[in-house]
Amino acid sequence: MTTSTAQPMPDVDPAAAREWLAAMILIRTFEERGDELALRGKIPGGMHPAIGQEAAAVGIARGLRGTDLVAGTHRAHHHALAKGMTPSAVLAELYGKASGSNGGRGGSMHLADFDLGLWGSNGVVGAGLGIAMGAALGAKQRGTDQVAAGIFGDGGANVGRVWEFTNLAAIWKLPLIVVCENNLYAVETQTSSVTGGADITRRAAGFGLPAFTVDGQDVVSVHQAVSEAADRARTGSGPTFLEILTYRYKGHDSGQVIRYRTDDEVQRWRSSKDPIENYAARLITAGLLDEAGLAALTDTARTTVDEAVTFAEEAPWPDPCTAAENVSAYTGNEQR
Amino acid sequence: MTTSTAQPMPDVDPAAAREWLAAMILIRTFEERGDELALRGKIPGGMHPAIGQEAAAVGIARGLRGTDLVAGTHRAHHHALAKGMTPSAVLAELYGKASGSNGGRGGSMHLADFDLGLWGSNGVVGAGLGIAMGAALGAKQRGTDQVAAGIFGDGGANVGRVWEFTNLAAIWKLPLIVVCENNLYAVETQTSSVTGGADITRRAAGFGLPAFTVDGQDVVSVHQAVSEAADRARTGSGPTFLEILTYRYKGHDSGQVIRYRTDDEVQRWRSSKDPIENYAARLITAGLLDEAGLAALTDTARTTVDEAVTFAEEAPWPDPCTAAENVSAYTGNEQR
Amino acid sequence: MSNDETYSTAYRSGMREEMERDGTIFVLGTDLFDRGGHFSQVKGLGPEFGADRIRDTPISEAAMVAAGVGAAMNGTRPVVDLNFMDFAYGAMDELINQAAKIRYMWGRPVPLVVRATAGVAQGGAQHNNSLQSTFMSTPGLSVVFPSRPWDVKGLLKSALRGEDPVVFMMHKMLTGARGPAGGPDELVPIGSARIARPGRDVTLISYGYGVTIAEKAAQSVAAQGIDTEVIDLRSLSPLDLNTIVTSVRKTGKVIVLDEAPISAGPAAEITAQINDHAFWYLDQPVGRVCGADSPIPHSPALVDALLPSEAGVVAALQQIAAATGPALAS
Amino acid sequence: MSNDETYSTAYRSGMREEMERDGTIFVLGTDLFDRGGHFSQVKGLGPEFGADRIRDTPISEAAMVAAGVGAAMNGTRPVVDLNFMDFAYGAMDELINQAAKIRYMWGRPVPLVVRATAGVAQGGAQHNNSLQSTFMSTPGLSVVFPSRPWDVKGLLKSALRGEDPVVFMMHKMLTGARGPAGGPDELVPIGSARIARPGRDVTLISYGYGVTIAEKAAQSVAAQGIDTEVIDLRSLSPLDLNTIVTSVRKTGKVIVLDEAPISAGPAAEITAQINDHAFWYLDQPVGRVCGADSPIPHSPALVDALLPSEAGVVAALQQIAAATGPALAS
Ligand SMILES: Cc1ncc(C[n+]2csc(CCOP(=O)(O)OP(=O)(O)O)c2C)c(N)n1
Ligand SMILES: Cc1ncc(C[n+]2csc(CCOP(=O)(O)OP(=O)(O)O)c2C)c(N)n1
Ligand SMILES: [Mg+2]
Ligand SMILES: [Mg+2]
Repeated sequence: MTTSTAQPMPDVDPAAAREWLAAMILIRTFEERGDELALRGKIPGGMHPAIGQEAAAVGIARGLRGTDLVAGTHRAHHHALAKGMTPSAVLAELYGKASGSNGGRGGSMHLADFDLGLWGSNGVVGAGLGIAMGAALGAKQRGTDQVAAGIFGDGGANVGRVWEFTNLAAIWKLPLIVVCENNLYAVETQTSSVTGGADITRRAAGFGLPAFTVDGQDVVSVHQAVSEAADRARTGSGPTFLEILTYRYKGHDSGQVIRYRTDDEVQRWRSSKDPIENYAARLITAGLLDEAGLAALTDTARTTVDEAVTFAEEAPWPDPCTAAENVSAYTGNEQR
Repeated sequence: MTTSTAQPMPDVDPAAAREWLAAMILIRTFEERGDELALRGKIPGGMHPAIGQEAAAVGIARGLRGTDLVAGTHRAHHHALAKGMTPSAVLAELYGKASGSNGGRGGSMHLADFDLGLWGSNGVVGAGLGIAMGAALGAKQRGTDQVAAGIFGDGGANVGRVWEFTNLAAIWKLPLIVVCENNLYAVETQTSSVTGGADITRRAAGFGLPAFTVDGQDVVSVHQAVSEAADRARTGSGPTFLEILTYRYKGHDSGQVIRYRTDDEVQRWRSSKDPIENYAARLITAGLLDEAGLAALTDTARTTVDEAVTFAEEAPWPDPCTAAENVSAYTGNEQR
Repeated sequence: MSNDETYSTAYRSGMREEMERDGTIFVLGTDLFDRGGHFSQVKGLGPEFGADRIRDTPISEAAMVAAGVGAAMNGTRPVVDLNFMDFAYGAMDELINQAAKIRYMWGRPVPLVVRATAGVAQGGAQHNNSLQSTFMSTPGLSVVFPSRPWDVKGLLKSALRGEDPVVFMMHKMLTGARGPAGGPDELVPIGSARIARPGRDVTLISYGYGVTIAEKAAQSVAAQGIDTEVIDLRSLSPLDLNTIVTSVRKTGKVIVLDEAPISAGPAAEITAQINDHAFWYLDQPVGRVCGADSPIPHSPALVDALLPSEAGVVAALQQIAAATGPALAS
Repeated sequence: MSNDETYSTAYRSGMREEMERDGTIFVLGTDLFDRGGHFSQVKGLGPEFGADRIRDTPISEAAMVAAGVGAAMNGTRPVVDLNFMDFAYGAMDELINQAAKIRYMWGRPVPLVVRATAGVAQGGAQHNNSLQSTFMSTPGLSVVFPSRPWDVKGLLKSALRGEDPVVFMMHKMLTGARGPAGGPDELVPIGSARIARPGRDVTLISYGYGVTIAEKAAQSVAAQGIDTEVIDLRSLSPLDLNTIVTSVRKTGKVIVLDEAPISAGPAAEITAQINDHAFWYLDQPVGRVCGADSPIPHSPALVDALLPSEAGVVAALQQIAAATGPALAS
């Protein structure tokens, strides 16, 4: 499961291979800045940083087509950025500004852009999978070749509804990828200690769909697993379950005091399995990138995020008069 | 999995062996009469007959101690009678009479007698397992050696909460037996067609507890599997999953028109796997019973059920003035 | 229009017409394809439209509603049929935290219908909940609860042509009730009440099976010279305040008839709205004739004691019609 | 008694005392043992009482509540801590179809406490539901929603010594609010309101964080000669009608302040009860100052626009205090 920097690059278009790295670097740069801003009180309600989990998001998004969709979790920014939402749109949303992706109505846990195929991050553990499953059903009913990926965390593996959703996808052969982004912890609970059998992939297999465990620190592995699953889905062979093993470097949310794992454990992941460092090294080894190219990606990411901060800071607040609008077309107009 | 009448009797106390038969015969006699009464409109709301499933109920109840508890499903009478509720108490309850087991407040799907360890049949698919799981937790907290059995149907295997309950029991090593009484159908849905993987035992195993499939038409097999599971539970080894394969001869509820399975299928079960006929033959072969003894059991059952009908018919109605009483001690007294 | 439908066949005929009109409509739930659902609500539509459009599901209420939510967001019009509304307790996050909030958060309409039979009848405590109280308190959900075939069909059509989630509640006691139903394009707007019986003396407001009781009670007091206006709300959310307030301003006397447990249910909201919008027109306090704050027992002898009865409504009408000021004992 | 607790530490100290008193009490939920819950509500109790009595669970709300129901029926007193009340949507069958009905159906008490932090604050649409409306409409559930440390502790003790399920709601905005709390045997009965501030002119009824707003608004209009009586309900179910009605009969003017979406929530029931029991004493219609019928957005700029504010309550108090008859425009 560990990725060696010496691993050869598979047959990926070089430009695409570099773009994956750029996307991961952008996510990390964004999340580090966001975390900082959250600690400075700039993000009402705070946020759940995904630093360390960049390969999962990018591998998923790039393994799908642009018309395919993803529905995710409360740990949301890496998915949103990977699916193409701009740092400005995300950050302004986190600030609660009118120019945010959802006009300030959503917030960190509720980012959506249907044009990009981002079908919402979700504040309820497991619920994103439900939406993706339903979307897959819609795609099937309409006869499109769209594929949906529903993401939940390891903590979500103990939400019963997750298995209802999975079962329905299995028996109806829906074009769904059921993704468990396993970062080992749910808030401060070690998931293996509350998960009977302690093997989420095996649990999933009991619901009658192909189920695989994937190295989530290797964007190439994630990309490949997702591409294969998407192919199966697109050709009518139904859903696939993927458990993507990853790790979050920071606490559950910005500022969380961590007592439930050792610094040592974090260091081990950071130093040997970092998805960005390892992948960059691999691209360099393969001659697809040089140090200058890497520095340029880092610089671009920093500039983009700087611009996003300026954008979010300067963006206008939403108009309070609109606060109760657009709840339902049935109820929008009566005066009380 | 099929039971041959030639199978030898294991080492069971002869009186007990005969009592199991008596209990199964009583259940069948009761259910046949109940079904008839339901069709005549005597049972408000009707009932779900368990004819064919007698061995499951008796095997479960006799594999447990009297102080152990069972929480069941909407198909309820066989569990209630096996746990020792009298036909009179059940039938009067079905009629909605004051002398029913629950004063007419429960009805066919809500039979409970805590002194007998009958912790309620339940109108919500899967919910009985939840109560049993909680009761097992209560037993563990108090340090008693009580074991709880929670029963759900094959249809319940697709209710997500069932797996939440099972998981919690597994990680906490609760003294619980998770019982799936698989009679192949949920109302008129063939369960295998809506159950991903079509193997409930394998699905259960994914939640990290020992999981077995049992011939539910053989009371001896059920008894043995339950006894072993109860031993495990009582000695702190945690829960066991049992899938008890059985069959209901009648429709889902009294009077249901059956178009979803062939008469042939029913006949095959009836003629080769009947839990009462096969077991009676086995007792006779083993010299533990003769034809006269069998006839006597049948007569006794008929008399008991006759008496129950008389009792239910003559029992008083509950006092309407009490209808809103005993909702909660907090809210009982205010006048509105 | 058809002159003789039942409450249940009107639903089916509305569904059939809409499914023919719009190929994106489909229904999902348990035991629908062959049996047509536990109340025959889609009987025959399975063979007619095929297993993709009348989809049998496992017993997985959360997954059914989630499937409906996602599919509704993705260009189709799903109808999730729960058979009994009580089973929605297994899908509350999907209904309340997802379906009801998605338009607001993300600007994406969720044209989802969740149908189930509801109301109090036989079946015991767990099959006779009054979930309308909860749904009515949920911003983003509309709730309809028709009382007759015409409105079943017309409201279904509106729901299937609207953009937002509608909880479609049908009363058990009305399943076989007969009456006319409209044609393919006769819609009943969501949020519109109707005057079931015009009158000048007392306004009697109800919905669902309550309308049946209300009409009988109104009839019965008419002989005594009490002219009762019966309002059939048809929709609980949004409430048709106009119809309510206009009637109350005319009569000055109101009884709200509601079988749901009295606390924080529809009758409370209606009473509060009348307080807000017609207080100065009231000659008497609004009377609430409601279900008791109690689970529903199995025994018919007990059930009846908990529910509003025709006799109870008659008494309430007589009392309020005769009243001219505060009663001596309050 | 202790003179300086917070809302959150008062809960913890009540819990600690009760757990020492009664060995059958235990708490279950996510992230409790070490972290002490997402609001530090049981911080420190894990190491003190051990992992069997402060039980960490997986994210399985249905299983948590089911575990609580069954354990409560089996001789123990579980406290299910959901952290956020919104997650109860994953356990509604367990709460409403099981916990709330078992005493009624089977005569078996279910001494279960389901605690969670609730109320509107930051966190977006899915973490800011007002489930009190639903629970209040559920026969068999009691609902408490304290506004200060004293009542948190006293109500917790009552709940842990009672026999029936209690939904224990604590407001996010009050987590760090300070005040005195009672000693080991100072109980606050469930179903008892308190007069937070006596007054003669207007009755202002609220609960939870609303009481903080109410007290400030009352203070602010006092300078203008409006003497406001503030009632802190403390329990939403059962409602303390006596305290409400006594006050309304005295003042003749009422404002109900409630952040829950207005439709079919606590304010509706309170208004209806006042209609039932004090109509003839009312000089003006009951005023409802409530949350809008809307999900809660993320942006603070929008949230504030949906909720009752101190200024809004002040305006309502001024208006009702000055009013002497029907307004010209209704
Ligand atoms: C149904 C539900 N229960 C509880 C929560 C509170 N909560 C938010 S995130 C979280 C942990 C989720 O862990 P996991 O699924 O592993 O995702 P991760 O945070 O590791 O990305 C919890 C318990 C929730 N949002 N939804
Ligand atoms: C949560 C829930 N959904 C739906 C129903 C309606 N219902 C009652 S029994 C039943 C079928 C149950 O099948 P199974 O679990 O196999 O039990 P069996 O009837 O075969 O004993 C259904 C769907 C219910 N009672 N509860
Ligand atoms: Mg995790
Ligand atoms: Mg079955």
